[in-house]
Amino acid sequence: MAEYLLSMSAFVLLMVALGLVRVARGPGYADRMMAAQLLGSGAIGVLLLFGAATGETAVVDVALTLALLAAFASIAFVQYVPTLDSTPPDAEPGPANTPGEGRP
Amino acid sequence: MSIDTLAALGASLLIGIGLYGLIVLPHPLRKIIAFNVIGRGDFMLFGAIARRGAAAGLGGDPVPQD
Amino acid sequence: MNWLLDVFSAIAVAGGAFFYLAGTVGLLRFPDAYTRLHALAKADNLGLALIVLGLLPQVGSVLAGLKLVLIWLLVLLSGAAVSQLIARAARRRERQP
Amino acid sequence: MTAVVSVGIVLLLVVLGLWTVVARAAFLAIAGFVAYGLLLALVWVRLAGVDVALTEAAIGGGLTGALLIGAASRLRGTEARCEAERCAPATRGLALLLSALVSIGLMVCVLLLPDPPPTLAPEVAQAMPATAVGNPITSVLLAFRALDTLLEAIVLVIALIGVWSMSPDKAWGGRPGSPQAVDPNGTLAYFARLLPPIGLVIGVYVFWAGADHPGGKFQGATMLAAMWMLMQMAGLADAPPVGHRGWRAAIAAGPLAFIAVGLLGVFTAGGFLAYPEGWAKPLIVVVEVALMPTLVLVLGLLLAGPAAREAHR
Repeated sequence: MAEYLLSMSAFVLLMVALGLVRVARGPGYADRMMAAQLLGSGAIGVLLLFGAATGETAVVDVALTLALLAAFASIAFVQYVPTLDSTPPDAEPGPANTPGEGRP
Repeated sequence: MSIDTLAALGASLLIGIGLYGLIVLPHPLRKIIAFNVIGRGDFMLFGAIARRGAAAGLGGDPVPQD
Repeated sequence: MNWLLDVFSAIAVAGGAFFYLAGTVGLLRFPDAYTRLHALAKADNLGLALIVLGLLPQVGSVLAGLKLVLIWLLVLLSGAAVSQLIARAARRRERQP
Repeated sequence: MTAVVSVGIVLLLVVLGLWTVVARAAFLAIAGFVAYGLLLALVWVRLAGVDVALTEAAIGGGLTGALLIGAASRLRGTEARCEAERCAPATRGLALLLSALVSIGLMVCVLLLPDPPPTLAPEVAQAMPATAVGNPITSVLLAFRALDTLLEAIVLVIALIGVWSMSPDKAWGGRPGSPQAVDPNGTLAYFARLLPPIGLVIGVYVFWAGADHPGGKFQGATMLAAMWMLMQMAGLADAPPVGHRGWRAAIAAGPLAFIAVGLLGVFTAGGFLAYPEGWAKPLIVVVEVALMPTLVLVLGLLLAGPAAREAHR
Protein backbone atom coordinates (compact mmCIF):
# COMPACT_ATOMS: atom_id res chain seq x y z
CA MET A 1 0.00 0.00 0.00
CA ALA A 2 2.80 2.42 0.94
CA GLU A 3 4.54 1.89 -2.40
CA TYR A 4 1.28 2.44 -4.24
CA LEU A 5 0.51 5.68 -2.38
CA LEU A 6 4.05 6.88 -2.96
CA SER A 7 3.83 6.29 -6.70
CA MET A 8 0.46 8.05 -6.76
CA SER A 9 1.96 11.05 -5.00
CA ALA A 10 4.77 11.10 -7.57
CA PHE A 11 2.13 11.00 -10.32
CA VAL A 12 0.21 13.94 -8.89
CA LEU A 13 3.48 15.84 -8.47
CA LEU A 14 4.25 15.25 -12.13
CA MET A 15 0.80 16.54 -13.09
CA VAL A 16 1.31 19.74 -11.12
CA ALA A 17 4.75 20.20 -12.69
CA LEU A 18 3.21 19.80 -16.15
CA GLY A 19 0.46 22.25 -15.22
CA LEU A 20 3.15 24.84 -14.53
CA VAL A 21 3.92 24.80 -18.25
CA ARG A 22 0.63 26.61 -18.80
CA VAL A 23 1.63 29.23 -16.27
CA ALA A 24 4.91 29.75 -18.08
CA ARG A 25 3.25 30.01 -21.49
CA GLY A 26 0.38 32.26 -20.46
CA PRO A 27 -0.87 33.89 -22.64
CA GLY A 28 -3.37 35.86 -20.58
CA TYR A 29 -2.78 36.92 -17.04
CA ALA A 30 -5.75 34.86 -15.87
CA ASP A 31 -3.68 31.82 -16.80
CA ARG A 32 -0.88 33.09 -14.63
CA MET A 33 -3.17 33.66 -11.68
CA MET A 34 -4.17 30.03 -11.80
CA ALA A 35 -0.60 29.21 -10.76
CA ALA A 36 -1.21 29.80 -7.08
CA GLN A 37 -4.37 27.72 -7.03
CA LEU A 38 -2.83 24.86 -9.00
CA LEU A 39 0.31 24.81 -6.87
CA GLY A 40 -1.62 24.95 -3.60
CA SER A 41 -4.11 22.18 -4.24
CA GLY A 42 -1.54 20.04 -6.03
CA ALA A 43 0.97 20.29 -3.21
CA ILE A 44 -1.72 19.42 -0.66
CA GLY A 45 -2.65 16.28 -2.58
CA VAL A 46 0.99 15.26 -2.91
CA LEU A 47 1.68 15.92 0.78
CA LEU A 48 -1.32 13.92 1.96
CA LEU A 49 -0.41 10.93 -0.19
CA PHE A 50 3.20 11.23 0.82
CA GLY A 51 2.33 11.39 4.50
CA ALA A 52 0.04 8.38 4.28
CA ALA A 53 2.74 6.43 2.44
CA THR A 54 5.48 7.20 4.95
CA GLY A 55 3.23 6.99 8.01
CA GLU A 56 4.26 10.45 9.15
CA THR A 57 1.05 11.70 10.80
CA ALA A 58 2.26 15.28 11.32
CA VAL A 59 2.20 15.75 7.54
CA VAL A 60 -1.54 16.34 7.85
CA ASP A 61 -0.71 19.47 9.84
CA VAL A 62 1.62 20.62 7.10
CA ALA A 63 -1.16 20.11 4.56
CA LEU A 64 -3.58 21.99 6.80
CA THR A 65 -1.16 24.91 7.05
CA LEU A 66 -0.78 24.87 3.32
CA ALA A 67 -4.55 24.75 2.71
CA LEU A 68 -4.98 27.89 4.76
CA LEU A 69 -2.01 29.84 3.43
CA ALA A 70 -2.41 28.76 -0.18
CA ALA A 71 -5.85 30.37 -0.03
CA PHE A 72 -4.20 33.56 1.18
CA ALA A 73 -1.50 33.41 -1.49
CA SER A 74 -4.10 32.84 -4.21
CA ILE A 75 -5.95 35.97 -3.15
CA ALA A 76 -2.69 37.94 -3.15
CA PHE A 77 -1.96 36.66 -6.68
CA VAL A 78 -5.41 37.67 -7.86
CA GLN A 79 -4.96 41.10 -6.29
CA TYR A 80 -1.54 41.87 -7.65
CA VAL A 81 -1.04 40.00 -10.93
CA PRO A 82 -3.37 42.29 -12.93
CA THR A 83 -1.31 45.28 -11.79
CA LEU A 84 1.79 43.59 -13.20
CA ASP A 85 0.37 43.79 -16.70
CA SER A 86 -0.83 47.37 -16.64
CA THR A 87 1.72 49.59 -18.31
CA PRO A 88 2.09 52.90 -16.45
CA PRO A 89 5.25 52.55 -14.38
CA ASP A 90 4.90 55.85 -12.52
CA ALA A 91 1.29 55.94 -11.34
CA GLU A 92 1.94 54.08 -8.13
CA PRO A 93 -0.48 52.36 -5.76
CA GLY A 94 -0.48 48.59 -5.85
CA PRO A 95 -3.66 46.71 -5.12
CA ALA A 96 -5.85 49.77 -4.64
CA ASN A 97 -5.61 50.33 -8.37
CA THR A 98 -7.96 47.44 -8.83
CA PRO A 99 -10.72 48.23 -6.36
CA GLY A 100 -13.88 46.21 -6.21
CA GLU A 101 -12.50 42.83 -7.13
CA GLY A 102 -15.94 41.53 -6.38
CA ARG A 103 -17.96 44.17 -8.14
CA PRO A 104 -20.73 42.55 -10.15
CA MET B 1 22.03 6.44 -2.78
CA SER B 2 20.24 7.46 0.39
CA ILE B 3 17.87 10.40 0.55
CA ASP B 4 20.15 12.49 2.73
CA THR B 5 23.15 12.26 0.37
CA LEU B 6 20.87 12.94 -2.57
CA ALA B 7 19.29 15.96 -0.88
CA ALA B 8 22.70 17.26 0.15
CA LEU B 9 24.00 17.00 -3.42
CA GLY B 10 20.86 18.69 -4.76
CA ALA B 11 21.26 21.43 -2.18
CA SER B 12 24.88 22.01 -3.21
CA LEU B 13 23.74 22.39 -6.80
CA LEU B 14 20.98 24.82 -5.79
CA ILE B 15 23.42 26.96 -3.83
CA GLY B 16 25.54 27.25 -6.98
CA ILE B 17 22.50 28.14 -9.12
CA GLY B 18 21.38 30.77 -6.63
CA LEU B 19 24.87 32.26 -6.46
CA TYR B 20 25.01 32.56 -10.23
CA GLY B 21 21.62 34.30 -10.26
CA LEU B 22 22.66 36.62 -7.46
CA ILE B 23 25.69 37.77 -9.42
CA VAL B 24 24.22 37.92 -12.90
CA LEU B 25 20.61 39.11 -12.56
CA PRO B 26 20.28 42.88 -12.78
CA HIS B 27 16.86 43.39 -11.15
CA PRO B 28 16.96 43.77 -7.33
CA LEU B 29 13.87 41.64 -6.80
CA ARG B 30 15.40 38.87 -8.85
CA LYS B 31 18.56 39.16 -6.80
CA ILE B 32 16.50 38.76 -3.64
CA ILE B 33 14.82 35.66 -5.04
CA ALA B 34 18.19 34.22 -6.06
CA PHE B 35 19.54 34.93 -2.61
CA ASN B 36 16.61 33.09 -1.11
CA VAL B 37 17.31 30.13 -3.38
CA ILE B 38 20.77 30.03 -1.79
CA GLY B 39 19.32 30.36 1.72
CA ARG B 40 16.84 27.54 1.25
CA GLY B 41 19.58 25.41 -0.28
CA ASP B 42 21.69 26.03 2.81
CA PHE B 43 18.86 24.97 5.09
CA MET B 44 18.38 21.86 3.02
CA LEU B 45 22.06 21.02 3.28
CA PHE B 46 21.83 21.39 7.05
CA GLY B 47 18.70 19.26 7.15
CA ALA B 48 20.31 16.56 5.07
CA ILE B 49 23.32 16.49 7.38
CA ALA B 50 21.00 16.44 10.40
CA ARG B 51 19.23 13.43 8.91
CA ARG B 52 22.51 11.56 8.89
CA GLY B 53 22.73 12.10 12.63
CA ALA B 54 19.50 10.23 13.31
CA ALA B 55 19.90 8.49 16.66
CA ALA B 56 18.25 7.85 20.00
CA GLY B 57 14.81 7.38 18.45
CA LEU B 58 14.82 10.82 16.82
CA GLY B 59 14.38 11.09 13.04
CA GLY B 60 17.38 13.36 12.82
CA ASP B 61 19.77 15.39 14.90
CA PRO B 62 17.43 18.17 16.14
CA VAL B 63 20.16 20.72 16.83
CA PRO B 64 21.04 21.78 13.23
CA GLN B 65 17.33 22.02 12.38
CA ASP B 66 16.80 25.17 14.40
CA MET C 1 -12.11 -6.54 6.23
CA ASN C 2 -8.80 -4.76 6.07
CA TRP C 3 -8.05 -5.67 2.49
CA LEU C 4 -11.49 -4.40 1.48
CA LEU C 5 -10.63 -0.98 2.93
CA ASP C 6 -7.27 -1.08 1.15
CA VAL C 7 -8.97 -1.82 -2.17
CA PHE C 8 -11.39 1.04 -1.53
CA SER C 9 -8.48 3.37 -0.77
CA ALA C 10 -6.59 2.29 -3.86
CA ILE C 11 -9.58 2.88 -6.14
CA ALA C 12 -10.46 6.26 -4.63
CA VAL C 13 -6.86 7.49 -4.74
CA ALA C 14 -6.52 6.34 -8.34
CA GLY C 15 -9.71 8.25 -9.14
CA GLY C 16 -8.26 11.34 -7.50
CA ALA C 17 -5.05 11.01 -9.47
CA PHE C 18 -7.14 10.67 -12.63
CA PHE C 19 -8.84 14.00 -11.95
CA TYR C 20 -5.48 15.66 -11.40
CA LEU C 21 -4.48 14.25 -14.79
CA ALA C 22 -7.71 15.53 -16.33
CA GLY C 23 -7.17 18.93 -14.77
CA THR C 24 -3.65 19.19 -16.15
CA VAL C 25 -4.67 18.02 -19.62
CA GLY C 26 -7.47 20.58 -19.60
CA LEU C 27 -5.17 23.30 -18.38
CA LEU C 28 -2.76 22.57 -21.21
CA ARG C 29 -5.21 21.89 -24.02
CA PHE C 30 -8.36 23.98 -23.46
CA PRO C 31 -8.69 27.03 -25.68
CA ASP C 32 -9.38 29.94 -23.31
CA ALA C 33 -9.03 31.08 -19.72
CA TYR C 34 -12.60 30.21 -18.66
CA THR C 35 -12.46 26.63 -19.84
CA ARG C 36 -9.01 26.21 -18.31
CA LEU C 37 -10.40 27.50 -15.03
CA HIS C 38 -13.10 24.88 -15.30
CA ALA C 39 -10.48 22.17 -15.79
CA LEU C 40 -8.42 23.40 -12.86
CA ALA C 41 -11.46 23.29 -10.58
CA LYS C 42 -11.85 19.58 -11.34
CA ALA C 43 -8.38 18.86 -10.04
CA ASP C 44 -9.03 20.90 -6.92
CA ASN C 45 -12.45 19.66 -5.99
CA LEU C 46 -12.76 16.13 -7.28
CA GLY C 47 -9.10 15.16 -7.33
CA LEU C 48 -8.42 16.18 -3.78
CA ALA C 49 -11.85 14.97 -2.64
CA LEU C 50 -11.21 11.45 -3.91
CA ILE C 51 -7.71 11.39 -2.45
CA VAL C 52 -9.04 12.49 0.94
CA LEU C 53 -11.82 9.93 0.69
CA GLY C 54 -9.30 7.25 -0.14
CA LEU C 55 -6.99 8.18 2.72
CA LEU C 56 -9.76 8.32 5.33
CA PRO C 57 -9.67 4.56 6.05
CA GLN C 58 -5.88 4.75 6.36
CA VAL C 59 -5.69 7.31 9.16
CA GLY C 60 -5.50 6.10 12.73
CA SER C 61 -7.74 8.49 14.59
CA VAL C 62 -11.00 10.38 14.19
CA LEU C 63 -9.16 13.67 14.73
CA ALA C 64 -6.80 13.01 11.82
CA GLY C 65 -9.79 12.11 9.65
CA LEU C 66 -11.55 15.33 10.58
CA LYS C 67 -8.42 17.26 9.70
CA LEU C 68 -8.36 15.63 6.27
CA VAL C 69 -11.96 16.64 5.65
CA LEU C 70 -11.23 20.16 6.90
CA ILE C 71 -8.32 20.45 4.46
CA TRP C 72 -10.58 19.47 1.61
CA LEU C 73 -13.27 21.95 2.69
CA LEU C 74 -10.68 24.72 2.91
CA VAL C 75 -9.41 23.99 -0.60
CA LEU C 76 -13.00 23.85 -1.86
CA LEU C 77 -13.77 27.23 -0.30
CA SER C 78 -10.65 28.97 -1.55
CA GLY C 79 -10.97 27.34 -4.97
CA ALA C 80 -14.53 28.62 -5.34
CA ALA C 81 -13.64 32.15 -4.25
CA VAL C 82 -10.45 32.39 -6.27
CA SER C 83 -12.02 30.99 -9.44
CA GLN C 84 -14.72 33.66 -9.19
CA LEU C 85 -12.15 36.40 -8.77
CA ILE C 86 -9.96 35.15 -11.63
CA ALA C 87 -12.90 34.79 -14.00
CA ARG C 88 -14.19 38.27 -13.13
CA ALA C 89 -10.76 39.80 -13.60
CA ALA C 90 -10.42 38.07 -16.99
CA ARG C 91 -13.87 39.24 -18.03
CA ARG C 92 -13.19 42.82 -17.01
CA ARG C 93 -9.98 42.74 -19.00
CA GLU C 94 -11.84 41.33 -21.99
CA ARG C 95 -14.41 44.12 -22.00
CA GLN C 96 -11.74 46.77 -21.90
CA PRO C 97 -10.74 47.86 -25.41
CA MET D 1 10.20 3.04 -6.10
CA THR D 2 11.21 5.22 -3.15
CA ALA D 3 14.55 5.93 -4.77
CA VAL D 4 12.89 6.90 -8.06
CA VAL D 5 10.57 9.30 -6.25
CA SER D 6 13.44 10.83 -4.28
CA VAL D 7 15.57 11.34 -7.37
CA GLY D 8 12.55 12.80 -9.19
CA ILE D 9 11.82 15.27 -6.43
CA VAL D 10 15.41 16.46 -6.15
CA LEU D 11 15.66 16.78 -9.95
CA LEU D 12 12.46 18.79 -10.08
CA LEU D 13 13.78 20.98 -7.29
CA VAL D 14 16.94 21.74 -9.24
CA VAL D 15 14.90 22.49 -12.37
CA LEU D 16 12.72 24.92 -10.41
CA GLY D 17 15.83 26.56 -8.93
CA LEU D 18 17.13 27.06 -12.47
CA TRP D 19 13.76 28.40 -13.55
CA THR D 20 13.77 31.11 -10.87
CA VAL D 21 17.15 32.26 -12.15
CA VAL D 22 16.65 32.09 -15.91
CA ALA D 23 12.96 33.06 -16.12
CA ARG D 24 12.37 36.12 -18.27
CA ALA D 25 9.73 37.92 -16.21
CA ALA D 26 9.76 38.54 -12.47
CA PHE D 27 6.33 36.95 -12.18
CA LEU D 28 7.57 33.65 -13.59
CA ALA D 29 10.51 33.70 -11.20
CA ILE D 30 8.10 34.22 -8.30
CA ALA D 31 5.81 31.40 -9.40
CA GLY D 32 8.87 29.17 -9.72
CA PHE D 33 10.08 30.24 -6.31
CA VAL D 34 6.75 29.43 -4.66
CA ALA D 35 6.78 26.02 -6.32
CA TYR D 36 10.37 25.59 -5.13
CA GLY D 37 9.23 26.36 -1.56
CA LEU D 38 6.38 23.86 -1.74
CA LEU D 39 8.65 21.16 -3.09
CA LEU D 40 11.14 21.90 -0.33
CA ALA D 41 8.38 21.27 2.21
CA LEU D 42 8.10 17.82 0.66
CA VAL D 43 11.84 17.26 0.84
CA TRP D 44 11.79 18.29 4.50
CA VAL D 45 9.10 15.72 5.24
CA ARG D 46 11.36 13.20 3.57
CA LEU D 47 14.29 14.37 5.71
CA ALA D 48 12.20 13.86 8.89
CA GLY D 49 12.18 17.58 9.57
CA VAL D 50 8.43 18.07 9.78
CA ASP D 51 8.85 21.24 11.85
CA VAL D 52 10.82 22.83 9.06
CA ALA D 53 8.35 21.47 6.49
CA LEU D 54 5.62 23.27 8.38
CA THR D 55 7.58 26.53 8.39
CA GLU D 56 8.38 26.06 4.72
CA ALA D 57 4.71 25.50 3.88
CA ALA D 58 3.62 28.52 5.90
CA ILE D 59 6.34 30.96 4.96
CA GLY D 60 7.56 29.61 1.62
CA GLY D 61 4.19 28.63 0.22
CA GLY D 62 2.03 31.43 1.53
CA LEU D 63 3.71 34.48 2.94
CA THR D 64 6.72 34.79 0.65
CA GLY D 65 4.57 34.39 -2.45
CA ALA D 66 2.27 37.19 -1.33
CA LEU D 67 5.17 39.41 -0.28
CA LEU D 68 7.10 38.91 -3.52
CA ILE D 69 4.13 39.37 -5.81
CA GLY D 70 3.30 42.61 -3.97
CA ALA D 71 6.88 43.78 -4.37
CA ALA D 72 6.87 42.88 -8.08
CA SER D 73 3.71 44.89 -8.53
CA ARG D 74 5.31 47.91 -6.82
CA LEU D 75 8.49 47.53 -8.90
CA ARG D 76 6.80 47.04 -12.26
CA GLY D 77 8.30 49.20 -14.93
CA THR D 78 11.76 48.96 -13.39
CA GLU D 79 12.33 45.60 -15.03
CA ALA D 80 12.87 46.96 -18.53
CA ARG D 81 15.30 49.56 -17.21
CA CYS D 82 17.30 46.89 -15.41
CA GLU D 83 17.38 44.80 -18.54
CA ALA D 84 19.70 47.42 -20.06
CA GLU D 85 22.23 46.79 -17.31
CA ARG D 86 22.80 43.18 -18.20
CA CYS D 87 26.37 42.30 -17.43
CA ALA D 88 29.00 41.42 -19.99
CA PRO D 89 29.54 37.82 -21.18
CA ALA D 90 32.93 37.78 -19.45
CA THR D 91 31.34 38.57 -16.08
CA ARG D 92 28.74 35.91 -16.71
CA GLY D 93 31.41 33.39 -17.50
CA LEU D 94 33.28 34.22 -14.32
CA ALA D 95 30.08 34.01 -12.29
CA LEU D 96 29.33 30.64 -13.82
CA LEU D 97 32.81 29.41 -13.01
CA LEU D 98 32.61 30.65 -9.42
CA SER D 99 29.16 29.09 -8.87
CA ALA D 100 30.28 25.82 -10.39
CA LEU D 101 33.33 25.78 -8.10
CA VAL D 102 31.18 26.46 -5.02
CA SER D 103 28.73 23.71 -6.00
CA ILE D 104 31.44 21.18 -6.70
CA GLY D 105 33.29 22.10 -3.53
CA LEU D 106 30.16 21.58 -1.46
CA MET D 107 29.46 18.28 -3.18
CA VAL D 108 32.94 17.03 -2.43
CA CYS D 109 32.49 18.07 1.21
CA VAL D 110 29.16 16.23 1.33
CA LEU D 111 30.69 13.07 -0.07
CA LEU D 112 33.63 13.28 2.33
CA LEU D 113 31.50 13.70 5.47
CA PRO D 114 32.70 11.48 8.33
CA ASP D 115 31.07 8.13 8.80
CA PRO D 116 29.53 7.40 11.29
CA PRO D 117 28.20 10.96 11.43
CA PRO D 118 28.63 12.97 14.61
CA THR D 119 25.33 13.71 16.28
CA LEU D 120 23.90 15.49 19.26
CA ALA D 121 20.61 13.58 19.09
CA PRO D 122 21.38 11.27 22.05
CA GLU D 123 22.31 14.27 24.19
CA VAL D 124 19.09 16.04 23.23
CA ALA D 125 17.05 12.93 23.94
CA GLN D 126 18.78 12.56 27.29
CA ALA D 127 18.30 16.18 28.35
CA MET D 128 14.75 16.55 27.02
CA PRO D 129 12.93 15.25 30.12
CA ALA D 130 14.37 18.23 32.02
CA THR D 131 12.36 20.58 29.82
CA ALA D 132 9.14 18.52 29.98
CA VAL D 133 8.48 19.42 26.33
CA GLY D 134 7.67 16.54 23.97
CA ASN D 135 8.96 18.02 20.70
CA PRO D 136 12.76 17.83 20.44
CA ILE D 137 12.88 20.86 18.13
CA THR D 138 10.97 23.00 20.60
CA SER D 139 13.22 21.95 23.44
CA VAL D 140 16.29 22.83 21.39
CA LEU D 141 14.79 26.15 20.35
CA LEU D 142 13.57 27.29 23.72
CA ALA D 143 15.75 25.54 26.25
CA PHE D 144 19.13 24.54 24.86
CA ARG D 145 19.50 27.41 22.42
CA ALA D 146 17.04 29.94 23.75
CA LEU D 147 19.38 32.84 23.03
CA ASP D 148 19.12 32.17 19.29
CA THR D 149 15.36 32.25 19.44
CA LEU D 150 15.38 35.48 21.45
CA LEU D 151 17.64 37.13 18.92
CA GLU D 152 15.48 35.86 16.05
CA ALA D 153 12.46 37.57 17.53
CA ILE D 154 14.45 40.76 17.98
CA VAL D 155 15.75 40.57 14.40
CA LEU D 156 12.16 40.51 13.16
CA VAL D 157 11.39 43.65 15.17
CA ILE D 158 14.49 45.32 13.72
CA ALA D 159 13.36 44.30 10.22
CA LEU D 160 10.03 45.99 10.90
CA ILE D 161 11.84 49.16 11.99
CA GLY D 162 13.81 48.95 8.74
CA VAL D 163 10.60 48.71 6.69
CA TRP D 164 9.03 51.57 8.59
CA SER D 165 12.05 53.75 8.02
CA MET D 166 11.27 53.59 4.30
CA SER D 167 8.14 55.67 4.88
CA PRO D 168 8.11 59.08 3.20
CA ASP D 169 8.43 61.97 5.65
CA LYS D 170 4.93 63.28 5.25
CA ALA D 171 3.37 59.89 5.89
CA TRP D 172 5.47 59.16 8.95
CA GLY D 173 3.31 57.89 11.76
CA GLY D 174 0.42 57.20 9.40
CA ARG D 175 -1.12 53.97 8.20
CA PRO D 176 0.62 51.67 5.71
CA GLY D 177 -0.77 50.95 2.25
CA SER D 178 -3.49 52.76 0.40
CA PRO D 179 -7.07 52.60 1.60
CA GLN D 180 -9.00 49.77 0.01
CA ALA D 181 -12.29 50.46 -1.67
CA VAL D 182 -13.79 47.03 -1.92
CA ASP D 183 -17.40 46.06 -2.43
CA PRO D 184 -18.59 44.85 0.99
CA ASN D 185 -20.87 42.29 -0.68
CA GLY D 186 -18.30 40.94 -3.14
CA THR D 187 -16.69 37.54 -3.26
CA LEU D 188 -13.47 38.73 -1.67
CA ALA D 189 -15.23 40.32 1.30
CA TYR D 190 -17.31 37.19 1.77
CA PHE D 191 -14.20 35.03 1.67
CA ALA D 192 -12.37 37.34 4.09
CA ARG D 193 -15.26 37.03 6.54
CA LEU D 194 -15.44 33.26 6.32
CA LEU D 195 -11.77 32.26 6.41
CA PRO D 196 -10.23 34.17 9.36
CA PRO D 197 -12.22 32.43 12.11
CA ILE D 198 -11.13 29.05 10.72
CA GLY D 199 -7.58 30.35 10.33
CA LEU D 200 -7.59 31.57 13.93
CA VAL D 201 -8.50 28.13 15.23
CA ILE D 202 -5.92 26.38 13.04
CA GLY D 203 -3.22 28.93 13.90
CA VAL D 204 -3.75 28.53 17.63
CA TYR D 205 -3.87 24.76 17.21
CA VAL D 206 -0.53 24.68 15.38
CA PHE D 207 0.91 27.00 18.02
CA TRP D 208 -0.29 24.80 20.86
CA ALA D 209 0.66 21.54 19.17
CA GLY D 210 4.25 22.81 19.00
CA ALA D 211 4.96 21.62 22.53
CA ASP D 212 4.69 17.94 21.71
CA HIS D 213 4.36 17.66 17.94
CA PRO D 214 5.73 19.58 15.00
CA GLY D 215 4.43 23.14 15.12
CA GLY D 216 5.04 26.22 17.14
CA LYS D 217 4.73 29.95 17.47
CA PHE D 218 6.35 30.94 14.17
CA GLN D 219 4.07 28.79 12.08
CA GLY D 220 0.97 29.73 14.07
CA ALA D 221 1.86 33.41 13.97
CA THR D 222 2.31 33.26 10.19
CA MET D 223 -1.22 31.96 9.78
CA LEU D 224 -2.73 34.59 12.04
CA ALA D 225 -0.78 37.34 10.27
CA ALA D 226 -1.99 36.01 6.90
CA MET D 227 -5.59 36.10 8.08
CA TRP D 228 -5.14 39.66 9.32
CA MET D 229 -3.68 40.63 5.95
CA LEU D 230 -6.56 38.96 4.13
CA MET D 231 -9.01 41.12 6.08
CA GLN D 232 -6.98 44.19 5.15
CA MET D 233 -6.99 43.25 1.48
CA ALA D 234 -10.75 42.86 1.56
CA GLY D 235 -11.14 46.23 3.22
CA LEU D 236 -12.67 44.73 6.37
CA ALA D 237 -9.84 45.90 8.59
CA ASP D 238 -7.26 48.64 8.35
CA ALA D 239 -3.61 48.43 9.28
CA PRO D 240 -2.81 50.36 12.46
CA PRO D 241 -0.95 53.66 12.18
CA VAL D 242 2.78 53.20 12.43
CA GLY D 243 3.11 55.87 15.10
CA HIS D 244 0.58 54.41 17.53
CA ARG D 245 2.16 53.87 20.95
CA GLY D 246 -0.14 51.06 22.04
CA TRP D 247 0.72 48.91 19.01
CA ARG D 248 4.41 49.61 19.42
CA ALA D 249 4.20 48.57 23.07
CA ALA D 250 2.44 45.36 22.06
CA ILE D 251 5.26 44.60 19.62
CA ALA D 252 7.96 45.23 22.22
CA ALA D 253 6.16 43.20 24.90
CA GLY D 254 7.15 39.76 23.57
CA PRO D 255 10.94 40.17 23.41
CA LEU D 256 10.84 42.09 26.72
CA ALA D 257 9.01 39.21 28.40
CA PHE D 258 11.60 36.81 26.97
CA ILE D 259 14.43 38.95 28.32
CA ALA D 260 12.68 39.17 31.70
CA VAL D 261 12.47 35.37 31.86
CA GLY D 262 16.15 35.27 30.92
CA LEU D 263 17.09 37.70 33.70
CA LEU D 264 15.00 35.68 36.14
CA GLY D 265 17.31 32.81 35.28
CA VAL D 266 20.35 34.83 36.34
CA PHE D 267 19.01 35.04 39.88
CA THR D 268 17.31 31.68 40.26
CA ALA D 269 19.35 29.29 38.13
CA GLY D 270 22.71 30.96 37.80
CA GLY D 271 22.70 31.99 34.14
CA PHE D 272 20.96 34.17 31.57
CA LEU D 273 18.06 32.21 30.06
CA ALA D 274 18.65 29.28 32.44
CA TYR D 275 15.44 27.77 33.78
CA PRO D 276 15.24 26.76 37.46
CA GLU D 277 14.70 23.08 38.20
CA GLY D 278 11.15 21.95 37.46
CA TRP D 279 10.11 25.32 36.02
CA ALA D 280 11.27 24.77 32.45
CA LYS D 281 7.91 23.87 30.94
CA PRO D 282 5.84 26.69 32.48
CA LEU D 283 8.50 29.25 31.62
CA ILE D 284 8.75 27.99 28.03
CA VAL D 285 4.98 28.31 27.75
CA VAL D 286 5.16 31.87 29.13
CA VAL D 287 7.81 32.79 26.57
CA GLU D 288 5.90 31.21 23.69
CA VAL D 289 2.62 32.87 24.65
CA ALA D 290 4.35 36.23 25.08
CA LEU D 291 6.14 36.03 21.73
CA MET D 292 3.08 34.93 19.76
CA PRO D 293 1.28 38.34 19.60
CA THR D 294 4.56 40.09 18.82
CA LEU D 295 5.22 37.73 15.92
CA VAL D 296 1.68 38.10 14.54
CA LEU D 297 1.94 41.89 14.66
CA VAL D 298 5.44 42.05 13.23
CA LEU D 299 4.72 39.63 10.37
CA GLY D 300 1.42 41.35 9.58
CA LEU D 301 2.98 44.81 9.59
CA LEU D 302 5.94 43.61 7.52
CA LEU D 303 3.43 42.48 4.91
CA ALA D 304 1.56 45.78 5.11
CA GLY D 305 4.73 47.73 4.37
CA PRO D 306 5.87 51.24 5.25
CA ALA D 307 3.49 54.03 6.16
CA ALA D 308 1.98 55.58 3.06
CA ARG D 309 -0.93 57.70 4.25
CA GLU D 310 -0.65 60.92 6.17
CA ALA D 311 -1.26 60.73 9.89
CA HIS D 312 -4.10 62.96 10.99
CA ARG D 313 -3.63 63.76 14.61
